[in-house]
Amino acid sequence: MPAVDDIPNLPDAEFRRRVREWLAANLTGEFAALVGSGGPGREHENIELRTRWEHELGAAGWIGLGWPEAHGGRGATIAQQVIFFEEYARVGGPGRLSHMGEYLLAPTLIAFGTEEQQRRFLPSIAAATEFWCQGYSEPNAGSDLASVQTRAVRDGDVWRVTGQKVWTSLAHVADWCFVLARTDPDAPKRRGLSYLLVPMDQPGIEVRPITQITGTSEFNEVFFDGAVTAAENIVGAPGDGWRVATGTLAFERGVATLGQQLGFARELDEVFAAARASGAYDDPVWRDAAVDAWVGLQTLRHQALRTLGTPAGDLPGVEASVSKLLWAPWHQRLGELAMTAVGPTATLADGGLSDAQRLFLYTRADTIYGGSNEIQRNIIADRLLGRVPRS
Amino acid sequence: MPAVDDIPNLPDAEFRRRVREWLAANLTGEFAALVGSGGPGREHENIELRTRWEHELGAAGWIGLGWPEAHGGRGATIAQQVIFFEEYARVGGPGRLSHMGEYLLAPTLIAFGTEEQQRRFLPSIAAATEFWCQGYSEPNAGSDLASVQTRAVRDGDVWRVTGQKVWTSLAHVADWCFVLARTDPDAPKRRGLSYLLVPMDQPGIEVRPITQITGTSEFNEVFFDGAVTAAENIVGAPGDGWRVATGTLAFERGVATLGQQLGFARELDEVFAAARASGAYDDPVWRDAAVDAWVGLQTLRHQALRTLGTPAGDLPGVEASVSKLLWAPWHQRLGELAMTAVGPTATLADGGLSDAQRLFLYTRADTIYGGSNEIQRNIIADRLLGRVPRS
Amino acid sequence: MEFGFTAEQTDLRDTVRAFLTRHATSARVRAADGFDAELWRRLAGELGVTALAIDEKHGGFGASEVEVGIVLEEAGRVLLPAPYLSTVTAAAAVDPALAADLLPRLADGSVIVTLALAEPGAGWTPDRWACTARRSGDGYVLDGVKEHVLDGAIADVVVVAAVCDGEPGLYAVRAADLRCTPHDTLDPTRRQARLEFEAVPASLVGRDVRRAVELLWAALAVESVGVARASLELTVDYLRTRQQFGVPLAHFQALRHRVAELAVAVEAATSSAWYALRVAGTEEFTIAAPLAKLVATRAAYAVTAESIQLHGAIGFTWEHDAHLYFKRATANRLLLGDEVALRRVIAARAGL
Amino acid sequence: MEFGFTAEQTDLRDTVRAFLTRHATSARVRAADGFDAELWRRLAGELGVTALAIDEKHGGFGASEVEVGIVLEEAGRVLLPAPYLSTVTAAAAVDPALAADLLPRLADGSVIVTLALAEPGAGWTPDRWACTARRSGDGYVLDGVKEHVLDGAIADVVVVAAVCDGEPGLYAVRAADLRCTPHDTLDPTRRQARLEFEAVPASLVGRDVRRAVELLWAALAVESVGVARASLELTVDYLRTRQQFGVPLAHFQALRHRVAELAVAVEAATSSAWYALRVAGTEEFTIAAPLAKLVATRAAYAVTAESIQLHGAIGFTWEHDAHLYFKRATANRLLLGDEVALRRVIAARAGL
Repeated sequence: MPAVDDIPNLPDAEFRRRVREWLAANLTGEFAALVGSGGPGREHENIELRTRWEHELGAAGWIGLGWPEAHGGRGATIAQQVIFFEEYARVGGPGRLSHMGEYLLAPTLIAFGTEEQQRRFLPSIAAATEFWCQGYSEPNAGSDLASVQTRAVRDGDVWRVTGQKVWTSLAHVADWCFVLARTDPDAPKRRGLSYLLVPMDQPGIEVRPITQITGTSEFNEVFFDGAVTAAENIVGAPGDGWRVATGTLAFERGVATLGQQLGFARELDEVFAAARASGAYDDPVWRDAAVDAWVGLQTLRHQALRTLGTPAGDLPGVEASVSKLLWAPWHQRLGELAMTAVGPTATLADGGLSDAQRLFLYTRADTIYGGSNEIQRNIIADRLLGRVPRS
Repeated sequence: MPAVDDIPNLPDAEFRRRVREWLAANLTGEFAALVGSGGPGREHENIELRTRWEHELGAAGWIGLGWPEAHGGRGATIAQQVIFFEEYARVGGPGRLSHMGEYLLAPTLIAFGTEEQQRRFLPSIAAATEFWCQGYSEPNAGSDLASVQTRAVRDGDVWRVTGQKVWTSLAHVADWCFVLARTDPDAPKRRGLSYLLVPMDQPGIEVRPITQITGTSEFNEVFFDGAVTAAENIVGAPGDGWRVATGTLAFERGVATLGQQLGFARELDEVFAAARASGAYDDPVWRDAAVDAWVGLQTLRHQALRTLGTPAGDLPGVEASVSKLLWAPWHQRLGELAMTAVGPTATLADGGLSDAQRLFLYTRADTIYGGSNEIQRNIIADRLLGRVPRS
Repeated sequence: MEFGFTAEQTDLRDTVRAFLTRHATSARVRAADGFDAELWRRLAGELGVTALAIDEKHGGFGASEVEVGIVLEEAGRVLLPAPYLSTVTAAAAVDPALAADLLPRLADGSVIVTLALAEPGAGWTPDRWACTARRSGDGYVLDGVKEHVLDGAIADVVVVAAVCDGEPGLYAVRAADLRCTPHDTLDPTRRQARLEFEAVPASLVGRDVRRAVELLWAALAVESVGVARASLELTVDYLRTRQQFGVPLAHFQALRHRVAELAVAVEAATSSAWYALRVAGTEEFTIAAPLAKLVATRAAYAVTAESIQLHGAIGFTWEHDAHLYFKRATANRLLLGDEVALRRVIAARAGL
Repeated sequence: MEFGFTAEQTDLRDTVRAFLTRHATSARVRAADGFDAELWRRLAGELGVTALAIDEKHGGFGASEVEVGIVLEEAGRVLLPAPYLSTVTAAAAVDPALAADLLPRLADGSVIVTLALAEPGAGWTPDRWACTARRSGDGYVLDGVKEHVLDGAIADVVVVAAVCDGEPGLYAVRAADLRCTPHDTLDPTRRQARLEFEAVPASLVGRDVRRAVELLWAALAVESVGVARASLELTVDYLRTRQQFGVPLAHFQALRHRVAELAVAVEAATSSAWYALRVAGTEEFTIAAPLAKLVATRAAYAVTAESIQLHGAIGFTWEHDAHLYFKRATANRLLLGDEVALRRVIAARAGL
């Protein structure tokens, strides 16, 4: 039984001490300016300095912590991975640039890639010398991966990719993109897709930033116009793309959840602080709602611990959807609570958006990206009630 | 423009005075025992005395108040009908036995019936000498009228009806039932139905009370086993049943809504009183929720007044669904609020259900009968988003 | 009491809607930074909507709150970047007998006037306001600070709530005489300002300070109905056209039911907001106005938030209008008391 | 700390479920009027579930809260009409050093014991309880009134929270010595009683009164998880079989999405309830227990209420079990503090 016997108190004190010491020693000097940057709504900030910071993380072996040692990871326990997240969040470590590669592509390559692909790509992810972005969503597909229309055709030694992706975070800093593309237009929708690894720096690719409701641009549209990649840069066989990509989507919501919650806790603390400053804290009705948010946060943690501590299949199942439907709406309500904590002043934005406003606006996306609430409910309902035709 | 220019203050003081005087003079003596009886969860109480009370109401002309004078009504304005409801509720008038005939069948006969049918049935409804029940819902049809399976076949001078109806309130006191039955099994589902008027006192009909979650029996199953009715007792042509019945369902939620709200107001008052007694009233969080219930009640009233005051088509449209989706969940929440007002004592039921418990349990049905929440949402969505195949 | 609209009122709505549909386009609203002077000039001059509820003897049309409400609702539909709500609430708040100078200029749109009520730290509770008026010669002088003044930076005249010898009153002040700090705002389509007064010359134009708050509540309510209706229509249009899994999103029952519930909320909000306008001349207004503000801003928030969700990724972009409606709804909900505060007001006034 | 179950624990669950599925049928639960003595005798005797968490030296199996929790959850699934929750919380609340007499009889099921905590008007707040104990010879005598005592009318021994010289404690009292008024209850599957004590002989069996409340919170939480899971399964089965508009209800996306949300609530409730049991031996329990009670009873209420709605008319009938689950969920939610009260406890203990 895969028990997580060092959770919840995560008493791997030695590991925690090492993380803390390293962060204390390294998130200093020029990097001190990064504390708190690059989070939700601020992913566009300080890219150059954050790139150098990623190199430091990579050189110290913090990237790919949970990968098997055979693939250049440390084979860290889940608890240790969570400890790293917790400590990183505790010191306000900057938003990561390498996480698409580390948490989405790398597990996919480990599960589905060839040995050559693993050798070619994993080391540069671990060293943060190559960044990745995700090419799934499309203007006419939304959360429905099976409807992807971007085409790829084999042309001698290369694949030629044509189409448009949206909702692509960090595309402007990425060296590579893992792209879901239709390689067999005649096959059933899910069977005609392939999973391609495409270099970003080429004439056939144009990245256009999308300005979000925060007024900033964390996401992009990516236009592929005959973009090329070598024939061997396909993960799985042609036509396997849906299966490979679905596996990756599930990884996205894995162990990172627990670490994420420390960030949530810090945000909730800030909401309480704002309410104390505004007087909302003294309102029993407001406080009741705030305490309920605290209760919800504990439940997120209980859920994550239980999920990690009980057996799961080789590919994560509906637990990931349950987790997303718990945390995303919770986080969105936290954003609303932050606004009522501040009060009418929250309608003002002198000098740009406040933390409360950024939280409020940015959390609107939480229930949309990475599989919307609706998609997650479909997944859970399929499990409980059986699959039926959509609509 | 059909403005309701004497609402909301309903300043028809003369009419109100007449209603009040009549009620004060007549809801006395033996009828005084009826005050507060026969409401939700108590529809089975005091049937005999309530029957005599209905005769009094009929003799005084209070039944069919809003029918055109040509049909034996008084042609009362909407405001006057509301005033009657308000005053009736104010004195705690008993739950009505004649309302199925008065508010469901009579408008249907006036809209779709023959002159003979109007002459035969309207006077006995107005005099309360014949009571009616509604034969729509079936075990395998639920809210889906088009799926009705009860069959009727023409046999010489009569229709022979076979099938089962459920959710039939007051079937055990009714003299007649208006039944939706399938007369053409080969026609498209909505086209094969007919609207029949069937006498209840015959060997082919068996009424079995259904015990509800309150432990009481307001509703019944009605079994038709070759029950007969004269050939002329069909409203509209054979095959018109769906159209006729749909019209009647809409009437159900008409002007009665406004009067109903005075009952709601009295219930809310009682909830506040219970909270004062238990101390819940002193809890700002409870009181905030209770005030929101009060706000909701005002909104129900505003909605009803606006609906009455703005033009509607010949057959009510989605306004009825909007109204149902406002009042039924509101009433259900009031039931929940009543329980928290009482506190843990609300888990005890010495001497039977308390008013709070009865409200709490009975309101579970509000969102189911008379077109469930789901059906109402379908109706509104059809209007806004266009009809699509169900599921 | 009427609950419907006369043919003239329906004509007014059609005229205003046609004008705004044509001129208050998304591009123009976005470019206006909260105030499109040309749009305002034509609304006041060509359409004369600033004059609607002002008495004929003061240069107005002598219509009612209903006509003003129609324009406010239409203004909400397009997130009108012009001070209509500000001027009509100010016009309604002043006492005509005291403001005979001001009203004709309000009617012809030659001055922009706004109400200055809330104060830093004291919010929307009149009892806690500290702004004072002192007699000085024929008139008064004002001292204090006002916050969250809608359209405060573009107003020519500000109607300020202040206390003189323990008596609350409304005082007109020339914008040129006070210190104005314009705010950036979450809602980019309506700006606010902070105003500071130091011995600023003022004239008494009204006495009913509480009614001024109620008028703002009711105006924000009916405007929010417009916001909610437009946002719902935008969403419905999107669901009917956008395809997913091979069919329009409008085919998905889970989304259909949510849209139905939004429509119910909008209907209820419409009823409560318009009820408040219908009873604006009665004692009932003291409860109906905060209730309308609560119900309508809650509905507008629910609709505009769900609109983003139902639009998916595109709803989260700056270029799509969904966020503009969401931000206006958010601002209208937080300004002048949030839901909890309004319930306290209602409970106190209704004796609950 | 473990979050999974051992093979032995899974076996225990299977055994209990098989037994209860076979014997605690709906018909039998309905006929029991809150107590099926035969079922109880076999549960204690054949299955030995009363002995699970009691130390071996007191005749138990020396297992943990986890094993008890498994049985409680299964008991919740069938609305077990037997005093399992009462006895195991009483057994866990007493101090083994003081209750060495009682524990072996609790272990073998020869006595039914329940906790008597709440008082009329004072509810579940220990600080407000007025029941007193006085020394008398070797032992104590008790005076006071307790309310909402679960299974109070069938208990042989009652463990009563009382104050002696300012010190709270738990005192065992023989049922034969006190005055018991059985209540009819909204939830017909678990009865309550009011108990009155006048100089009733008592013996001190524990000191931690607050922990007694926490144990009841946690037990109600995990039982409510069972209630919620069974009700959800009932609903899912119904939706998969019941046809409407020519297809099973399970095809309707609006219903599918609601069921998915219910499943999410049940998962969260399971996690929080079991977390509380896992930390029952630590300081964290003081917060985890009320939190679990809040989260699990809220989920059970949501599921059982939606279950009636999703069943439609049949869900509103007495003959269908939907209402039994709904009533148990309602009772569990209102007893021992509702959500608002629990949030106050949590806020105070967590320093929020």
